[in-house]
Amino acid sequence: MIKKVTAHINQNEGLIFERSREGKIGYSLSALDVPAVKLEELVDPTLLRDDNLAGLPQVSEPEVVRHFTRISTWNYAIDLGMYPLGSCTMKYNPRLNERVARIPGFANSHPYLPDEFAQGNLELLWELEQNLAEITGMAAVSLQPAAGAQGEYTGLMVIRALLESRGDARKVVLVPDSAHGTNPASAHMCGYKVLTLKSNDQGAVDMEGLKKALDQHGPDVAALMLTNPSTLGLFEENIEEICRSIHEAGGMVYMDGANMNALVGVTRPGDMGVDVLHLNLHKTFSTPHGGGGPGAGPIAVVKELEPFLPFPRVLRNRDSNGVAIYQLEYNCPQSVGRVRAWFGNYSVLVRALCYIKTLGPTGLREATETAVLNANYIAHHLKDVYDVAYPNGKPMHEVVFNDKQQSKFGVHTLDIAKRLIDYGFHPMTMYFPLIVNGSIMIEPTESEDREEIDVFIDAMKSIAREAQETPELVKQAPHNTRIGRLDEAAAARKPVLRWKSSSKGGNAAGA
Amino acid sequence: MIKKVTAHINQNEGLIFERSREGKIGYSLSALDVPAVKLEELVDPTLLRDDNLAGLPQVSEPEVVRHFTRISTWNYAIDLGMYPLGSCTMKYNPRLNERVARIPGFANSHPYLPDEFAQGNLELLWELEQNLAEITGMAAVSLQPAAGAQGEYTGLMVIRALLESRGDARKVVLVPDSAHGTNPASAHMCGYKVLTLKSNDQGAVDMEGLKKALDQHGPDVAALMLTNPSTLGLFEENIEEICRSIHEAGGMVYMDGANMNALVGVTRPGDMGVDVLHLNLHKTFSTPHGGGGPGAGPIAVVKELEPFLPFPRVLRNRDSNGVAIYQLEYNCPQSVGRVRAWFGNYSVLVRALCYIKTLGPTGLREATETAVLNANYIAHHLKDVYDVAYPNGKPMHEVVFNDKQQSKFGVHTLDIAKRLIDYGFHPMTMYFPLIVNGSIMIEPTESEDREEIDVFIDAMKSIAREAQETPELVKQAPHNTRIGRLDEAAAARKPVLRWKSSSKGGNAAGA
Amino acid sequence: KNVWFGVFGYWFFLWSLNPQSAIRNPKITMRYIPNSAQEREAMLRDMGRESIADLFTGIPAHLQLNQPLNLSPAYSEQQTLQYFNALAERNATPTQMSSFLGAGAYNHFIPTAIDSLISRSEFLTSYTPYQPEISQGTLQAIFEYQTMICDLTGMDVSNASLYDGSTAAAEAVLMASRVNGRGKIAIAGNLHPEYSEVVDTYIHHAGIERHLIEFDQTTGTISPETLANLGNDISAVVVQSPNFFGGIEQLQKLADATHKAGALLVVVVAEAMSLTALKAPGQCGADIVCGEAQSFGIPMSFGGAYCGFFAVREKYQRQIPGRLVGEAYDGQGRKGYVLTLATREQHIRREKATSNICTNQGLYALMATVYLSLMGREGLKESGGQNLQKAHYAATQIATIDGYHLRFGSSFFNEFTVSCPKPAQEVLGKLASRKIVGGLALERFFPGMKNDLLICVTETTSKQEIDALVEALKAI
Amino acid sequence: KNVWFGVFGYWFFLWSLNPQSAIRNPKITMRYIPNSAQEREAMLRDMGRESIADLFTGIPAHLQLNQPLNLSPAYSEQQTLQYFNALAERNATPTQMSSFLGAGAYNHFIPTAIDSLISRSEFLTSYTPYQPEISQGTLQAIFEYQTMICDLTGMDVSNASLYDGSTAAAEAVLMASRVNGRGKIAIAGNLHPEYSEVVDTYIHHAGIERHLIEFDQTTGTISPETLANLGNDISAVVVQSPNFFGGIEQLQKLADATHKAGALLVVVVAEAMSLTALKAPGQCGADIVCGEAQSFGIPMSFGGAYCGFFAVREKYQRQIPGRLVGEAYDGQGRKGYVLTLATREQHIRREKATSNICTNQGLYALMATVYLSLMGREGLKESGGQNLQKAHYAATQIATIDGYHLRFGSSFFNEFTVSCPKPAQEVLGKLASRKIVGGLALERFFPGMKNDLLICVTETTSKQEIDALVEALKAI
Ligand SMILES: Cc1ncc(COP(=O)(O)O)c(C=O)c1O
Ligand SMILES: Cc1ncc(COP(=O)(O)O)c(C=O)c1O
Repeated sequence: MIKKVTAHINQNEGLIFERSREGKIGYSLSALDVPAVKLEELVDPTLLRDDNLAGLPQVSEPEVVRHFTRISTWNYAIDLGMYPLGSCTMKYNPRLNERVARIPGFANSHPYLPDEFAQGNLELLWELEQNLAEITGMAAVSLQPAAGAQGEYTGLMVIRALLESRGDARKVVLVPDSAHGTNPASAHMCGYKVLTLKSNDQGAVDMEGLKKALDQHGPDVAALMLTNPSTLGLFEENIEEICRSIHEAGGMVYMDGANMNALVGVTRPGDMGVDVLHLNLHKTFSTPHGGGGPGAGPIAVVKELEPFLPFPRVLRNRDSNGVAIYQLEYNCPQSVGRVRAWFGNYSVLVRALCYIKTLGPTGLREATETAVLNANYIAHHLKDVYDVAYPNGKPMHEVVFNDKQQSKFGVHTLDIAKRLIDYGFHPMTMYFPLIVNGSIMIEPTESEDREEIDVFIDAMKSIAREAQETPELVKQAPHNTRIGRLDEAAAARKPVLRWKSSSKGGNAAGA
Repeated sequence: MIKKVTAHINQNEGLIFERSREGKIGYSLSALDVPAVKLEELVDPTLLRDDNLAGLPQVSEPEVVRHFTRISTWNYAIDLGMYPLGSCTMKYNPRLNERVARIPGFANSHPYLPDEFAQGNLELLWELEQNLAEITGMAAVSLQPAAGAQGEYTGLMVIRALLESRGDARKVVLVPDSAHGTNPASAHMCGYKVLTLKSNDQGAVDMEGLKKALDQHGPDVAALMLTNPSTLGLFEENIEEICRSIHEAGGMVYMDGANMNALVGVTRPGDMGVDVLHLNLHKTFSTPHGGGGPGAGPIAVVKELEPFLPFPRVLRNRDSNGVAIYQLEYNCPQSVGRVRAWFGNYSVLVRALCYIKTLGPTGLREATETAVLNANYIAHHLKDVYDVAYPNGKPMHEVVFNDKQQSKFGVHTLDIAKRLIDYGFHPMTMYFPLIVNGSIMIEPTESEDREEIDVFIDAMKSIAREAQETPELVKQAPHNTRIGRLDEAAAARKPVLRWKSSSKGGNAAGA
Repeated sequence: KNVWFGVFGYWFFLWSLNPQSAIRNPKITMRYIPNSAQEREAMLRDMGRESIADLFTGIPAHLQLNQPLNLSPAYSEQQTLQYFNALAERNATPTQMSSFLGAGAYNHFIPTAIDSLISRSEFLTSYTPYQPEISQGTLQAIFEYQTMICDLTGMDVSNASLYDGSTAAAEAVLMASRVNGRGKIAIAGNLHPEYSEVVDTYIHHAGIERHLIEFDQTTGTISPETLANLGNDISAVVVQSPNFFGGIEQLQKLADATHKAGALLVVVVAEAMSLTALKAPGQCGADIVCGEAQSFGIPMSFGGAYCGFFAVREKYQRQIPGRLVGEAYDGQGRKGYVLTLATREQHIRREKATSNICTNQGLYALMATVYLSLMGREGLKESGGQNLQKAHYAATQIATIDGYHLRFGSSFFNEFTVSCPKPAQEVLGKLASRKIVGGLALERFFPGMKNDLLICVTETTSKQEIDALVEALKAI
Repeated sequence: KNVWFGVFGYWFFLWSLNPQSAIRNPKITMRYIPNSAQEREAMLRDMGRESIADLFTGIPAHLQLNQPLNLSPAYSEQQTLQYFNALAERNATPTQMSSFLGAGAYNHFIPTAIDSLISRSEFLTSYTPYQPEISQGTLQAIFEYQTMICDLTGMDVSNASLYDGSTAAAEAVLMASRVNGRGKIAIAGNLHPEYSEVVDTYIHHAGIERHLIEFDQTTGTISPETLANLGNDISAVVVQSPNFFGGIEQLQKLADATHKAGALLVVVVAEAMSLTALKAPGQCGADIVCGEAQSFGIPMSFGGAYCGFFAVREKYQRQIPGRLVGEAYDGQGRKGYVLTLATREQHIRREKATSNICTNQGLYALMATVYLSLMGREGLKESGGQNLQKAHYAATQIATIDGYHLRFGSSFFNEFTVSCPKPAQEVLGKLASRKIVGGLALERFFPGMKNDLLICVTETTSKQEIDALVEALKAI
């Protein structure tokens, strides 16, 4: 039985453009206080816009508020319920972080303020770097990367720069077949040839395969990109040996830190032999996902790699009274360069530091432990109903099942995911990692209470029963949403990617 | 056809108490920084609490956020759609007002700050008083009353104080039968006998009846309480004559200003002969209704009544440089006294001034004109489908119908109201004023766009059709909400007014 | 931030206000009004009307304004923010001057999540929940509020809020008189003076007479003996605990004496935080417990809006003023909440209603509910304990200063009265120049207490601030 | 507010941090973690596990930390606010010092309603909309965003956002090379230097070579003649308009010259507000238009998070990096929106993806969408016009000062370059002591431009501020 949701009226709403009417306004600017001059007299008229901005809507403020409020109610959100999205660490986004990020001294500060007028910002950056270095056990941090993928890209460039500085122009990056798609994509952007490593029957790095790859390509292997815990939620037990063999082959170890929520406060990549890793602050450090960003993907590196980090770096000096003075250093001759303008997604960085300060060392560990506990609890209660992908593994912050049992009745992972919606949950991550057929990847995070988790377990069990008894019910799901499964294939065939005044509104009146 | 809403999943949620578990916390206070001493050593132990606050819940912050976010989604709101609530003026609540009310200099200021440290607050109060005096055409304003009803009560006391100061202890207040319930209730609290005036066949004050009442009770009539426009949305065309006759009889005219949204910038009660009126800032001046308050009900009075206003008053003086200095005056010997602690619902007053400053004289009039236009537009389009209560009247900001046509099919106002919910609207005001049988009172305000109004008109027409064709459909409404009509009679018979740990949760799992 | 700096910013702002900002394209609508001038024309045409003026013919022409209101022209959004920021800069807040003011408005810590939740459109912009099918969010929250107030006060039934603590006290007096038909009320002399003034206002026209109960000059509290000879015309005894001087009253003894005279005991609580540490008045025999819930997550905001609470014994539930939410079931047996016992209210009872109150403090009751949920049992105990301990630390320190001593001997929660060696007003003036708002000089309400200062210390007051106050008192 | 005052407040705060705050009842859980210690014990028992440590046996014991991380102990909520407020006080904001900084980050007015809307849980705390049935809010908003970006740039297809303007420029370069397989890129010398640096980083390992297009020393713009002899190995010409010096480029002519060489024209727009007044690059022949949308309602926030936009001609839609939202229909024919053309992306294409970008700037694209909706056609025109007029007023006034003149002769929008009679850095230092941040000294990026100052004036800059700057320049 569905316990978690009930159907209720929900407002329709067209596109904002469909509300547009001549003469409506939603803004108010102060009147021009300098002498008004026609623009044509100030600027070469051929350079001026002549389409009257016809495509932009004309709407009033109450309508804009209503428009976005209404459409917001079509979304699921963390504040509405659990997001069992494996690999995504959808944890609670503290309101305190939001408030702090909006403090005018942060939000209204210009990135080109002279250092002496931005001491607060610079100290904040410095402090966050120190904190992340301690958490990861690494020597230095760059906060510049805007998200995990850019962190990967930057990290690989840093490795490449070190190797090149040694005159060692290696060309290959090893990527396990279980890796996230951004790993090979980033390696490729960094000019590397990607060599896929097959996982062993435990879903871990196959030590034989690794050895073989190194035997074959050793001198050309720049790096191994490893996710730890792996995308199966399993700790790489051989991590030290892996690092050792890569190092022996003259390569570096890049760790995808997307799963750091399993490790913070318990163990540190720096202690394992990892050379570079990125963190997803929008996962582990609770900054809101915002329907797709912004995130932040700082990288942490060992001492040897520090000179190659993106510039500028933040330095702390002391004046003659011993007072700390923070300073941006642009003179970084070995740096890989900039990967974006200015210093990173600053407003996200502020939130992350706020989170760290709020939890402190004890709270950070408590979060990790609880995240792992919750995942194990789910694994324990679902293991008889869904096949665990790698049943001998010790799940950490997430657990991966497959749809083998359900497939017998023609019900696949996608169907289970969609049926979860009817049960009031966001679907789990599906079909990732690619090495698991019909992967069902569940990460509860520490933000869920046992009751919500129990309801989730019941829902999953109930769906398993339905798969057997009423498979069509599952295959047609969701049934209780304002819109059903959309034909994505048709959408991709003839993409309509923008509104045109001739087209009809969506999600709107008459839907 | 229902165009405005679609059914969609909506989260269930129990009572906050049902989430309570030992050891959960949702707060964080700084550690005690003075030497810790047992409370029993500081305070007579028999005075200390000994129940461990057992009734209060123990929950974490994410759960509190999720709890209130979920239950919020069960509410209708202005930001989701039109509220055709006659007499309630549910207009758009500007976000700017909210921001301004939260400025720390306002929100964190203590009411006993010495005047010199509260000049901003005092000037704000003074400025709002001046603005409201200008808008109403009155001489002086008190911002103290917390809502309309308290404004009525205060206004009547002011009248009574004036009369008593003349040695004229009158005992009767005339209240039209169309008045809001708070009018007689306030008069009663002020120690007056309420004499109900029957309205004439136009819904207006019956001049004959008034004359008769004055002939009979004249010397004992302290005041007439008049709503203008009346609760039928009609301007009292005889307002001047009414005021004159009351004045001639030695009484005063109190105007219920709940309907000022029909008048602001167009006409002023002070120019009509009114002696006192209250304003509902949470109606006319856009402060949010908040699911039932807070409001603010300032009163505006003629010069003669000023000495009787509640104390303290805000005064403006000038220092030797001509700089304005604001000051609280407590020495008001003729004052009726205080009607509440401090100076009124200050945070609401801030919002109201923000609204006035934002609209300015032109915007205020534009709002009034548009509100009246929108109501007339609805009246025009529905007049053939629903019977207008007083068809000869000229509706201003609201229009009142009755359910006579629909009653023929057994469908009554309540049913129409509930059916509107299925159509995605909040119901209109019903069964008020009492003089209209099955009253259907509709006030769109200026905040609605034509399209929303047209959808509303269509919905009302459609319901009228349904009343005829499928009356049961209407009588069983609403059909699309997470909960149906509740048995209010049973609820009142055996009231359950609080949760007890033995009772089962509501709106919860299993609903 | 300097308060006086603000003045200049402010004048600068006034000077910068450009009157031209009111000049706007007449075809362009105010941004809060969706229907544009063109749309309005079209609507008029559709209705067969000529002009907007046509719609106003119900108002006699000579009563219609023929010029705009004499108000400042519309401010742009930026100007509006500048204007209000400039005003706000001219107030002192606790981050600028450390403050020891209490006396009915308390600077407690307010968790950030509260504002974010109560700002949700669905709470902020919804109407009074008369339509339960689309108002269950507000209704359930009020039901939770009522439950928490009952638990905190130790009473059976709480209403959905009243305007503030002072009007709650006044309503209690009116209710008591309704209940037992008696015409006299006994009011403690250490009731918050503004509450006392409001009660006076409310009873004035209700034909209720006031009898003052003097407080004991050594303890500052009401001695049970003063109630020994209460007449049987006394409808209720109204006491505040902690009282205005901060002292905790012997409620049980006062209740016993009151009940002996057949009167009701009304306990007023101006500092709701005290309920987290002190015995619930309901446990001490109170018949009505009412007061101010501002301490529960509501900003001080210069005295309002706040949230009056009001709780009674079950037998009085149909006499309670204001709204009540109760459980109800729909046709399918699903539980929900509704406004109930409406027959007490003015909509139906008109002049016979239990009160004239209509709009109450809904959103602020929600604030309190969120606050109490976040703080929870542990947080409230910790907060109450900290208030009590810090206040006692401060009191002890101040009492060691030459010439200063505690005015009264009674137990207190987070406020206490100090006698200074010179007029309290003078002391405050000197503290102000050291950026300390030292408390409230009591002379203003109690002319005999020229040298007495009411000092409040909460969990937000740091030891450093207390120590700085002590140092300052020593130095001046 | 004095920036230096903040320093003391800050040290005071550090001093006041009480290390004891980390001491907490071990049975009491961190407030963000719902499952209490007791509940966790119960869950362990339920699973037949002994302790939490049991769950971590997958991690070799010697790799596990046996002591807490060396970080400051948990701050209370109040301490956290004090800590960050103290930091923030040490930054200068435009309300404290009037600022003429632009150069890629602009101080435009941000309507209040934006933050209130994007703060709704349903937007803020939702995931990337991979599940369209419960993500239509985000999807429709992105579809609206894409439409607005297309309209503003004059292009056919916009993606759902990239990290920022600089990475958008870099992605454009990579895309151009994918499209035509050419290995050289021509980059305008007046491209934002930081964008230029980012492009350099991105092309370094992509095997793309960089060719610099010098700007004209008198106009500051790219003269179309410099493109006359473009080699046919040039994949794309990248120009910025308005360029880094504020000058507007002759895009149509640059497009013609570029296309003649068979290359693509990439137009970078670092000041998106310019699109509201200047001819759309798409109308001038651009093939890719990309840049920074920060000007549309996004706070400056020390350089991020911002919102990179990216728009192309329809024929390139399958080459675009990043996410795209398109229309789709369900089985009942109801229209909705989905993420589409995902086969370009790394989830599916892995190393062959059009980019590695995954998480983008969703919420900030929403901010821009709300901004553009509120401002609308009229507001954007008015804002664009005001920027242009005020900047010209300022430029004219400054040019009248002895020794100061406009460095370049080209048309400009809201930024312009001034040559000072002494080193710009020195001028800025003097202005700073008058509480004016006078702009950006260009020497830092263009060593030859020692005396040149880049000045930005927006609709938020008041005439008084401009006049004060002029007076200050005269005086120093
Ligand atoms: C394992 C893993 N690696 C990398 C990424 C990419 O991170 P981002 O989306 O922040 O670019 C993700 C994000 O989903 C991930 O799950
Ligand atoms: C006509 C009229 N008068 C008085 C009132 C009472 O105002 P309040 O609810 O602010 O006390 C109302 C409120 O609904 C009303 O509509």
